[in-house]
Amino acid sequence: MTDKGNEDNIIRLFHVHKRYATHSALVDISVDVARNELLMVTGPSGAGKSTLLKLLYLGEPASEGQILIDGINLARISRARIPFLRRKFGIIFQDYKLIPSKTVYENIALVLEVSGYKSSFIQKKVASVLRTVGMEERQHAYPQSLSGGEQQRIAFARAVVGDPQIILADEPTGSLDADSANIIMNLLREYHGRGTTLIIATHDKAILRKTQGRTIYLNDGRLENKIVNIEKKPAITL
Amino acid sequence: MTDKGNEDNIIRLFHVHKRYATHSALVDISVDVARNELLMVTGPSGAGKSTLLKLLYLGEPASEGQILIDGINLARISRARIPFLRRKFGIIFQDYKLIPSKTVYENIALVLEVSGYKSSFIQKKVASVLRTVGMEERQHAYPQSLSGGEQQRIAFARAVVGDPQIILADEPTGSLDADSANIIMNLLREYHGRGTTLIIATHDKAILRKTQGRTIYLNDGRLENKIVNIEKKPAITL
Amino acid sequence: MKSGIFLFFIKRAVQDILNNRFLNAITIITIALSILIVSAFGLFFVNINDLLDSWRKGVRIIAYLNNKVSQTEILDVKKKILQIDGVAAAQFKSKDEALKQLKERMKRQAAIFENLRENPLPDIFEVQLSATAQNWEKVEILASQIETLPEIESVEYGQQWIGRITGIFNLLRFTGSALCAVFFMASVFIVANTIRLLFFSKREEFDIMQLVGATEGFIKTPFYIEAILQGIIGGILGIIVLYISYVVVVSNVDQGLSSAFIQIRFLPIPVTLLIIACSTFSGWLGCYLSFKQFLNT
Amino acid sequence: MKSGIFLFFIKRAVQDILNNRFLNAITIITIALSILIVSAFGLFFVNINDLLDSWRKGVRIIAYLNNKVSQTEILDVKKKILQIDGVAAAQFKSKDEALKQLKERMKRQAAIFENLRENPLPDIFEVQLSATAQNWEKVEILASQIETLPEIESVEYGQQWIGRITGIFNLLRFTGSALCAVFFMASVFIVANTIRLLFFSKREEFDIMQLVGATEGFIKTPFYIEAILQGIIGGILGIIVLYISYVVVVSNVDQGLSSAFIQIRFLPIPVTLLIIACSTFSGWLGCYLSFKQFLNT
Ligand SMILES: Nc1ncnc2c1ncn2[C@@H]1O[C@H](COP(=O)(O)OP(=O)(O)OP(=O)(O)O)[C@@H](O)[C@H]1O
Ligand SMILES: Nc1ncnc2c1ncn2[C@@H]1O[C@H](COP(=O)(O)OP(=O)(O)OP(=O)(O)O)[C@@H](O)[C@H]1O
Ligand SMILES: [Mg+2]
Ligand SMILES: [Mg+2]
Repeated sequence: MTDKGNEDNIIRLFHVHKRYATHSALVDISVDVARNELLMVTGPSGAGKSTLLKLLYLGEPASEGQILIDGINLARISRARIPFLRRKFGIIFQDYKLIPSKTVYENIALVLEVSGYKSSFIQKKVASVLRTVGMEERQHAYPQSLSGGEQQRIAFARAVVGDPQIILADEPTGSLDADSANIIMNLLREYHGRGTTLIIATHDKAILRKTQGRTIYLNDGRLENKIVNIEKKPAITL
Repeated sequence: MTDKGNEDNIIRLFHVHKRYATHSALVDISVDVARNELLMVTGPSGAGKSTLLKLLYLGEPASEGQILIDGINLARISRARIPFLRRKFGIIFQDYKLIPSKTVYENIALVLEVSGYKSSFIQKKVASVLRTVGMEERQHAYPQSLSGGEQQRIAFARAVVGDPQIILADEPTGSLDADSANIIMNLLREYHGRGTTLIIATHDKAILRKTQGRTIYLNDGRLENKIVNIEKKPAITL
Repeated sequence: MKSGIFLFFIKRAVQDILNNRFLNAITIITIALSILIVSAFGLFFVNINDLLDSWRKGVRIIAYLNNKVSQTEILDVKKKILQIDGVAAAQFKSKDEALKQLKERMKRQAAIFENLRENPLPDIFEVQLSATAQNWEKVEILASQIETLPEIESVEYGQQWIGRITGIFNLLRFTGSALCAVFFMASVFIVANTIRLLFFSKREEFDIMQLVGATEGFIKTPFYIEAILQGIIGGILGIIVLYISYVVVVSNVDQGLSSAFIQIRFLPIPVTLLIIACSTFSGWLGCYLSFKQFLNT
Repeated sequence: MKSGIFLFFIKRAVQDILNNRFLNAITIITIALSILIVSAFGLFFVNINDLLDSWRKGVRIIAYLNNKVSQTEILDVKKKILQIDGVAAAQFKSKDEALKQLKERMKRQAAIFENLRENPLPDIFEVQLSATAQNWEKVEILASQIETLPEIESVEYGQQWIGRITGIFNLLRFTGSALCAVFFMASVFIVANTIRLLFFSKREEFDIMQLVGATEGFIKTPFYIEAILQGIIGGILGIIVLYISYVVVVSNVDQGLSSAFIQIRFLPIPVTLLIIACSTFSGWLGCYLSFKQFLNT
């Protein structure tokens, strides 16, 4: 499956455009993400951060350009392969996307059931991930009865429970207080340490400052790579 | 309607409890909010901030204790009066609560239609509030096609379009980058300057630091009033 | 002012139908189908009824006059018969006429009549019954009433035939009406349930509207209008489809039925209107039940 | 392994039904109602058919033998008649028997027969027709075939009566079958539409499951099971309600119908099973259409 020449780049975008009926959300984006890289995507509201992530897991098709995930060209992937592509990813959606008719436990277990794991394994795994986000007592609650931050922690738990190759985290701490946010960010860094490729879309300055890794800056759908790096590097050394 | 003795307290809570089937979300909360006060509510994830706001607009009934809004006892209000109570409030919900089948324009106009304003007035008013949040070009878009931050700005626009007496803002800048957040916060302060009572639930340290006003700290459903004030006051003077 | 608000509500209802075209199309089709079922059965039942009626019209009582009644007394007898409640008409037939008819009817056995020296048949009255009297019990009572007249020797009526027909009549009427009622109720519930399923996807919208200060009337009115519109549109569609099928069926069947004595007719206008009214009511009911369930904050 | 997965899917389906009790109850009730409509009409139609059949059984051809046929030839004639295609039975009736019966039938005109010197009636055969031959055209052909036999003087059959009955038969059969078809299709669509409305509220769930890597099979299977379960449960419920109504109606009607010659029967088991199968199919169809629409990512 892996393309030899680019073995170290798990994600490659070549001149990717994303156009909606009324306007462009992404214009000519070319980015490579190395295996086990930690990439941060930032930019103002509506810049295209979420859209960029969406293209990677085929939440939407790109309008133009090529996207390679682990050597697979997304433009040419067969419909039947899409679920398997998506299992490479663990995604924290900006709006959580928890299934309202399933309990917290069921929402998280779903990811493992989908891949056909044994139920005894699923039980252990879900319990452990719920413990790490401090939500084990609420496992039988439905998402609507959780606070915003609790939902976000469940979204995190679901994203990581399958030990994915790539974690896409869209504003993963937007609803969390500083302490909870730190816990989540530390967990993400831990996964990164274990070899997971990590892409975090955020505009939280604190996270950008505190997290080691490359940052790309989107503005109005365009990549403004260099400017950000200059702006940020000193922030880290502060 | 106004209770003479407490004319200056538009919101009063006496020993309010909120219990859900499995646990308590609020325990023995007593707070008064003066007319035109700016009150900030903070606390960790799941502390009960959103629940506290919910009780004020009767999104849920309190389990125990008394709540007075502008002299009206919420425990005794007749069903028919509830809509009129709610029109006193402009609410930015943590999860936005935009109607998915209505466009941005329709979502905002709804607040004015509900109160029976003329359609020419509604048009002007909605256009102007859309302009202040920088979303006038997207007025015919549906909420799902907006970015997280854009949705939050629409939620803000809807909350303020009716010039409410009280604005309840639940994490009003959680999905916004620093610049947009500043714009929103400045707009909120402007409304405050014009006499609106403002309650902001947030765990964003930057906002807490930059915003003048009383802050109450919730933890596990309990008020820990003094501790916060001590912790915060110096932060403002920094 | 008031009419302005109402116009606004109608606008919102129509807009909502247009915004949710798929769901509304499915709802309207479902309504149309259940109305089609009810009205098709109604049509069937009405025509079966016509058929039975046309048969029942044939039921008559034959009253045989005794020999002593003279030509002049006949008008008196007729008057007496006509005075009996339930008698619609009475037609005199002389013994000669009767014999002629009998000969005709029994062509094959005509030999029997060749050796007759005199006409052994009596004069008769053929008594037709009014519509209300056309059931078995009534016919029996009438017959015995006629028989008590001194000028009448005896009466005859197709006892067994009437018994049969009456039994079948009753059965058909009973089960037909029962079916109509069942179909009707089923349709009302199908329509109402469909509207409930449709509005289930609106819960969130209802909730949000309540939270921004909408009164119940403000929320409900457009949805009532929507549900009622769907009921009307679905009902009319159902009736139109039925009418088209009716025209097609009738034009194909009537040739093969040229020998038959019945004419297939469409549902009478009042019934049609009643059906559409019921469809509308069902829409309203579905809306009512939905709100009863969803708006309890 | 495979059966384990399937069990898991069934568990998920049942759980989903329980989680969405209200929606599923409404769906199942709607399905039950439309199945009730179809099967109630089916029951009605089956019994009307029985009734018509029992009348039609009465159609027979009377063959009058000519005077020259001797007592010994009669068996030959019977054989010849029975050889004709479409004849089910032939019963000889001597002229004396015929006269006796005639006298009985015409009690009122009995005076006619008192003056007879000899029996003017012919011997006859009453010919019964096989089921397939019981329509007007066939009866005419058969009658003329019988008439060509040298021993037969003439034949008689209730021409007008058969004509009438045949026309009505055809009409009833035609419209009844058409109605059955319409009701059936309407029910399939109502069930399918109901399932579609039900699954419309699941769009979000489908989407999310796709996003976390569920294959289409994984998503669809439990919902197919759910839809099929609903179809089965709704179908069985509909049939049960019909059966209960049937028992109630029959026990009430049969007294008033003691004089009638027909027995109301329930739908035959195979038809019942077919109806439930169709209900199941409709559930499947609704699910299929839903997925066709919602899963196009
Ligand atoms: N389905 C869609 N149809 C039309 N426009 C869309 C759609 N999805 C996104 N957009 C637009 O594309 C632009 C980029 O959206 P995106 O969600 O990627 O922004 P973002 O960088 O994630 O912003 P935020 O920080 O507010 O979440 C926005 O202007 C948004 O309105
Ligand atoms: N409908 C409900 N049923 C049961 N528990 C609920 C319900 N709504 C809220 N809770 C619980 O009440 C507690 C307080 O919730 P609340 O939403 O007020 O927290 P919060 O302070 O707003 O947190 P966050 O910062 O994460 O939004 C949480 O533990 C939450 O799970
Ligand atoms: Mg985003
Ligand atoms: Mg909250």
